[in-house]
Amino acid sequence: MYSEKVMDHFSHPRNVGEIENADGVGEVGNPKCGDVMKMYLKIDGGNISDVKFKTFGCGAAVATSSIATEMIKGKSIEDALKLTNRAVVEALDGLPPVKLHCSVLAEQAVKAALSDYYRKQGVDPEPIVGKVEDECHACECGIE
Amino acid sequence: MYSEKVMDHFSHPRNVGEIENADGVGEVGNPKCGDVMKMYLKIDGGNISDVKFKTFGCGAAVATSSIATEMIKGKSIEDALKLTNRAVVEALDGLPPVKLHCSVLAEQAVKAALSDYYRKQGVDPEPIVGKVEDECHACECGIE
Amino acid sequence: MSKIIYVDNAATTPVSKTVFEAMAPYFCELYGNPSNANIYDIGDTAKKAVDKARAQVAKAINCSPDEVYFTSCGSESDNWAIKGTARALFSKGKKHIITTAIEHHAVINTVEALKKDGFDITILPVDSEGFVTAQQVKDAIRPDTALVTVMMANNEIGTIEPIAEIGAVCREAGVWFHTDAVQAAGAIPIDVKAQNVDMLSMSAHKFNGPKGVGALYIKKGINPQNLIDGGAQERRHRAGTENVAGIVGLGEAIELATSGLDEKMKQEAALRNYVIEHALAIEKTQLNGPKDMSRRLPNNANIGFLGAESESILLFLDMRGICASSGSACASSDLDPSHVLLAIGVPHAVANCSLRISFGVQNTMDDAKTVCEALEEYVPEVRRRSAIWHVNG
Amino acid sequence: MSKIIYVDNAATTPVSKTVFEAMAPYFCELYGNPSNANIYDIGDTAKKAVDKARAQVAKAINCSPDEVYFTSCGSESDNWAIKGTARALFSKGKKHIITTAIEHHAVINTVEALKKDGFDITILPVDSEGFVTAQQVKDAIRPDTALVTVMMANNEIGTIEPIAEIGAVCREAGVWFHTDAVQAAGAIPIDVKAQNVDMLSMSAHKFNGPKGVGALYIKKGINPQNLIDGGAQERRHRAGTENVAGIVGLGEAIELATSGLDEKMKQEAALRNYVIEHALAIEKTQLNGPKDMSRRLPNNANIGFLGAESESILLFLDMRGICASSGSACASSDLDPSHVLLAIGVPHAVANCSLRISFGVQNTMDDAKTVCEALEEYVPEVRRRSAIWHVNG
Ligand SMILES: Cc1ncc(COP(=O)(O)O)c(C=O)c1O
Ligand SMILES: Cc1ncc(COP(=O)(O)O)c(C=O)c1O
Repeated sequence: MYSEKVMDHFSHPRNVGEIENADGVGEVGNPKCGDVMKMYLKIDGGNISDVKFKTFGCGAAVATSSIATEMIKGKSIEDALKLTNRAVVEALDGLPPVKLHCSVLAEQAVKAALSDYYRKQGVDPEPIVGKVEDECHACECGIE
Repeated sequence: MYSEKVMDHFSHPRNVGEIENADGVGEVGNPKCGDVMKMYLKIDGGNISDVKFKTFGCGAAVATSSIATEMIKGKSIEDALKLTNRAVVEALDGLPPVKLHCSVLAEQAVKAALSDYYRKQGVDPEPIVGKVEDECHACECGIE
Repeated sequence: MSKIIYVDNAATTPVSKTVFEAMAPYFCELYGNPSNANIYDIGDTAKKAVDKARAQVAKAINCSPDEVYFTSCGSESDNWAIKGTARALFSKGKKHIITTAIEHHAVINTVEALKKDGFDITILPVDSEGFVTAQQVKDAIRPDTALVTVMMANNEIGTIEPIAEIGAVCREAGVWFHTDAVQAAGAIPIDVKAQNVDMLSMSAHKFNGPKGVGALYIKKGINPQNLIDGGAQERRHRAGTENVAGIVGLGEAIELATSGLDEKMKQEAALRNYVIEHALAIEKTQLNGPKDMSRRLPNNANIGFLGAESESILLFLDMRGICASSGSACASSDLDPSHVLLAIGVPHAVANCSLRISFGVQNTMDDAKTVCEALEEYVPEVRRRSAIWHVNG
Repeated sequence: MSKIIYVDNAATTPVSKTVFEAMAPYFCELYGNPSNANIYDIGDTAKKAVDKARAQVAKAINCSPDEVYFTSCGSESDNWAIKGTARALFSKGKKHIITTAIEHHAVINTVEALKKDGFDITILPVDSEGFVTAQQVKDAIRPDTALVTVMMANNEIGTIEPIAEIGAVCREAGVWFHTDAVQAAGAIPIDVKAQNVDMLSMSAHKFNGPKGVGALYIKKGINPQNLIDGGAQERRHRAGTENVAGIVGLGEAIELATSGLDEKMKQEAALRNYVIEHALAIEKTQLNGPKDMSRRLPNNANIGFLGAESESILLFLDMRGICASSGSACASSDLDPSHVLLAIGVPHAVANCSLRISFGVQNTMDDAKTVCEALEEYVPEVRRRSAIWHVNG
């Protein structure tokens, strides 16, 4: 069963919504797998001034996206890029083993949004952000 | 479980013992199979004036021998020869299926004793008594 | 937490008080081993209790008591029937097994295991409501067919298969016919004679009996190999000291369920119909499984809420004390979507948005109303945060 | 009937009050399906209960919890270990199985079934007290040996086999080693690591737990095929909705039995020794099984009363409320004499005169005394009417 922290973020997710004219938008996952995360970033002077998300998925998917937005909001891009799925899991006081892939997805969602931001700036994101697994290879659903 | 009648004959068997200088003695069964019945007859003028038995065996074996002695005591040899295993079972208000062979053994014990009587008289018992299965072929123990 | 509203009766059911009271003495007091029945009293008491339960099962499905074998669960019954048949008939050159695409894992994974051992498996497709037909079975039967196994009723979408017709086809072809009636037993009428069934699996915990005890009906003359060899229990066909308390529970539970079956079915159908009607009133929502309610388990509703992932809905329901599920319980350590929903053509994304509500004797119309109120509240909330709601909605 | 004196604990045992109380809530209240643990609370409660029991078993035999699999009985555990190994290793050309002449039917009949499927079986003879040696096992192992299965303790004559030594021989040869510890678990100390065991069977009802639940320890890296395929329960190795109450009962019972094991063993040994001493004081009476009490189950006495058929003695004992038996319970629908007694060289006629008295935690020295008084009274009575007493006597 989920930790209280997970249930808190699931029942009261922070930063749900969309940002119109966002500076970066990332979407990872796949409705086939049962998890889709979409993340919207507003970036001012290298800082993440606003972030919103929408997630189709299980409790863990919602909670990991929610806490990830909290963890990067107001931070510099550099700090946001340091967000690891492990940090997400820790911040939520743990996840059941079968749900660990959700934290990977949250990390990837942030990175996908930042990649989009760089692309919009005309910068190749890969050297900075790395490769983003936007097709949910992290999950074990076996569907491609 | 056994009927009350069986338990009565088991706990208070009638006619237990031996008859010295019996007119006919029959033994059937086999300690390997777990059942040996020995029957002693005293015969006066074609009637069974006394009968005793000793049985090594289960509750049903003891009860069938006991009731068989009751059923033939005081009867003519002819009547005793009519004793069937079915009559023994009925007189005991039934036996568990796995124990039916004990009633066969009781019938055979009476016949074996009568055969012995005839043999002692110099008469071939087979035409009168029939074949006696003194080796417990009736049981299903599978040991020969 | 406030009162629990348990509407996951297809997963398992509470043991009814009457059943528990019947079982209770067999733990600490009447603990005899039924195999010692000829020797002492408490053994005899245990044996009589097992005999009674056997008669109760026989009456419930219209067979003879000596055609009933107790097992440890529905899965064991399925494995025994299927592997036992396969191994019994293999030497006669029969190595083909026919089943359907919507069987429970206890059947699917068992035929899959046999496939590895060299058996040929035909998996019949089902229509958009989960039905197979007797004709499909007839067309699939081959000279080397050992077994046809088709479930009586589906655990996820409630489809009631045409068992009597399929059974008739099998009997005509001389092929053994097994049906997994784990969801059907205690839920709808069963008559193995009229339905031409050779082997039938059931599991006590699906009809308010205890977990860990099941039964397999095996028609006289049908001889699957033993799955569990050993002592002389169950007329030498299923070894192991009898689970006396469990067997007593199964017997009482099946008698309770089937003696009041009409009543039970009417009550459950009323709740099911209420939930289906109200859930479908929510926008972009679909019913999975049969639309014809007479061909659907009286207790089963399975509904897809597009754009609202099912676990999220379930978590909200749980906060209100409502226990439901997204499909088969024993698959829920899996993350894969339901093979049953995929088999009837439900897209992955909708399969991931589907809930199963399954009622039991203990449920009331108030429960159904609370469930619907909760769905009306939470489905929009889950969609509000959903990344794909705008896509579909 | 007056008070019952139950001294047939090798057949089955009463569920202890503590164990029953631990189980009871899992029938009507905490009835959740452990597979729904992530979805709602009562599912989670059920899962935690199963996890706790797994840890209790692991602690009792010194393994890791994820090496413990719950089953429905000792027979299922034996069948799984043996058939599962046979089928897993067959394709690797391993088709030889080694066992002993005094195994329980759950092992004997299982290897016999495999024999029909083309496996080679070596049945090791035992000495006059029922012992096999590691050397015998070593000599019997061949390149194609798939499995050695030797029981930890015998259910009829209490022989405790040299499991650690046999295990060492198997490990050296790279052969999987299973032990049927159904009589040993909860009766004597077990340490699967120290004893070099790869698979171990136990059954709750032998140590004051409920009937219908057992466990199989499978060492990590040992991979027998599944016996019961289906859902994802037991980490995909044993399908079927978990018998939660039963599993809770097994866990509590093994913890209770092993936490006070020294005490329990001392108490039972005192009663056993008393009965053996007094029974042997009756003329023409013999002890079957080990004379060295340290190599004999603390609760087991098996005595042959020459000329006095055992069922007759048992019936008299039953009239006094004493429940004992003549051997293995699950064979008692058979009329055959015990294969164990025959294997140690007891003649048929004496085997038919042998009684097993097996004590449990609930027995007292008063019980042992009553049993002996009854034997002193009834053995002569049975002999008085015996057709073969004069022969032997
Ligand atoms: C040594 C031994 N193995 C296996 C079994 C079978 O156990 P169960 O009856 O729980 O299947 C028993 C007892 O019946 C036994 O004593
Ligand atoms: C249709 C069907 N078959 C088989 C099973 C397996 O039953 P059990 O869990 O008792 O093994 C279930 C339920 O789990 C089921 O719904």
